[in-house]
Amino acid sequence: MQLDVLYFAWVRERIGIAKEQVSTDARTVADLVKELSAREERYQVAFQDMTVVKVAVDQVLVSLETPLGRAKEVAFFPPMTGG
Amino acid sequence: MQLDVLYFAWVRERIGIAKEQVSTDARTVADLVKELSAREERYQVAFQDMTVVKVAVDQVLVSLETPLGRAKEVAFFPPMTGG
Amino acid sequence: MSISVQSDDFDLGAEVAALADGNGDIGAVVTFVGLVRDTTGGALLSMELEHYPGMTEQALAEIELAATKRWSLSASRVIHRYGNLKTGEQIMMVATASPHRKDAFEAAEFLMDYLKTDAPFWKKEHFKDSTKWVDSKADDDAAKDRWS
Amino acid sequence: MSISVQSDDFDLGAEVAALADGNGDIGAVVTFVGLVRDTTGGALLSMELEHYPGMTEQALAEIELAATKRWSLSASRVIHRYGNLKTGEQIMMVATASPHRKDAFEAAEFLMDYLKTDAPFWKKEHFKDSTKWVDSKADDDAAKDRWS
Repeated sequence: MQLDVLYFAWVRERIGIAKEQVSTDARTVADLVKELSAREERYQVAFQDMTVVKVAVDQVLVSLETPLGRAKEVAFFPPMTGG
Repeated sequence: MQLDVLYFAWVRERIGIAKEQVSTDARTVADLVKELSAREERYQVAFQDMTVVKVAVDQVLVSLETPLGRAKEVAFFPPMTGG
Repeated sequence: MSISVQSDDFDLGAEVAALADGNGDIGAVVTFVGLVRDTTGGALLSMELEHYPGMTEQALAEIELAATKRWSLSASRVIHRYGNLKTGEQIMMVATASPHRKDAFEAAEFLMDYLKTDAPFWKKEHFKDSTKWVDSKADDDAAKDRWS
Repeated sequence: MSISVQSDDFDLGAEVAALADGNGDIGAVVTFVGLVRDTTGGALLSMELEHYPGMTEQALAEIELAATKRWSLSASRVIHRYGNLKTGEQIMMVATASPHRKDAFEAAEFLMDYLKTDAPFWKKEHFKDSTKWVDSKADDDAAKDRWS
């Protein structure tokens, strides 16, 4: 499966890029996080405490256990601070 | 005692004037209401239901039982509808 | 803290800008604007606003002071108009500025609840061949009572 | 119902006027304006607002729709800026218009509480020789939870 993976705010800064294409067989968001973290240290640093990382699949907030299904876009970011 | 007595909104319309000078020995607001009501019917009409008439003595909201003391200005009006 | 009772209209944006100007500690401004509402669906010709000069300013100042004591407010503003207004015209505004949104929201609601019951304004609706003094609402007393 | 995500500033007075225009049934408009706040007493150079284009608009539209279902709203407006802003600049606004003030107040608070936790915006403070991502607040989750 081909995914667009997006990073925002300090997640983006730690990983060093805003967007990348990822080929993966990850079943859930948690699987994808594990896979990326195993890849390079910068991912491991960004994802070390997933209680402060939020996830959106196809622009909808989801939990780590959410299956990726036919997702096209996954985004990781800190809790929001707008307003 | 010389008092400026003011009327607002439908109290003013029923009594027919916005302001008058009243010479009175009334001890409380209630006494003044009784005195005015005895004077002419238009006062009696305006004051017939004192649960819907509010009173201010020297521009401060008070109850009917409030002594007039050294008051200079007494005002009668309906419940407020500003805002 | 600032109060105006006036017949002229006001510019909400300019009032809020003036409130926040030069105070870097303000993070939140809440405003309420009251507009002339036509509940008859088109029959209202105008709304007449009467007030009690002198007492009005004093009552508003007391309400504003009470809000300032209760919440962390950096600034506040109350403007209330009198005279003849048309449907859709601005009747009044309150604005509250605070470091935090909770204070700004609560203080604005408090100002409105007290203004409704304690500030000596009266509204009269003018129709083609009749007039009607707007009734006060039991709701308004209930809204005020929640703060005590 | 209308949403804008933009780098440009906005004119609060004009937005409120447009919201109420031509609708004689609106008696109350509540607005919230968020401003760039300098909590350091002068050291803040600028506040950078980042967002997630696409998701932002979708999230704001959902929040606005939820408010519309829950309260009697005649109109509402949400504007949120992104980019680099200076101390005192307007970051965002919500406005709610209703026949009644209670609906307008509650809906505005609801919009703000959900916007804080569900709309993908992030703030970064820039100082002379450092930067800091603004932390989210546990308070904000609590504020949102009171509506459920």
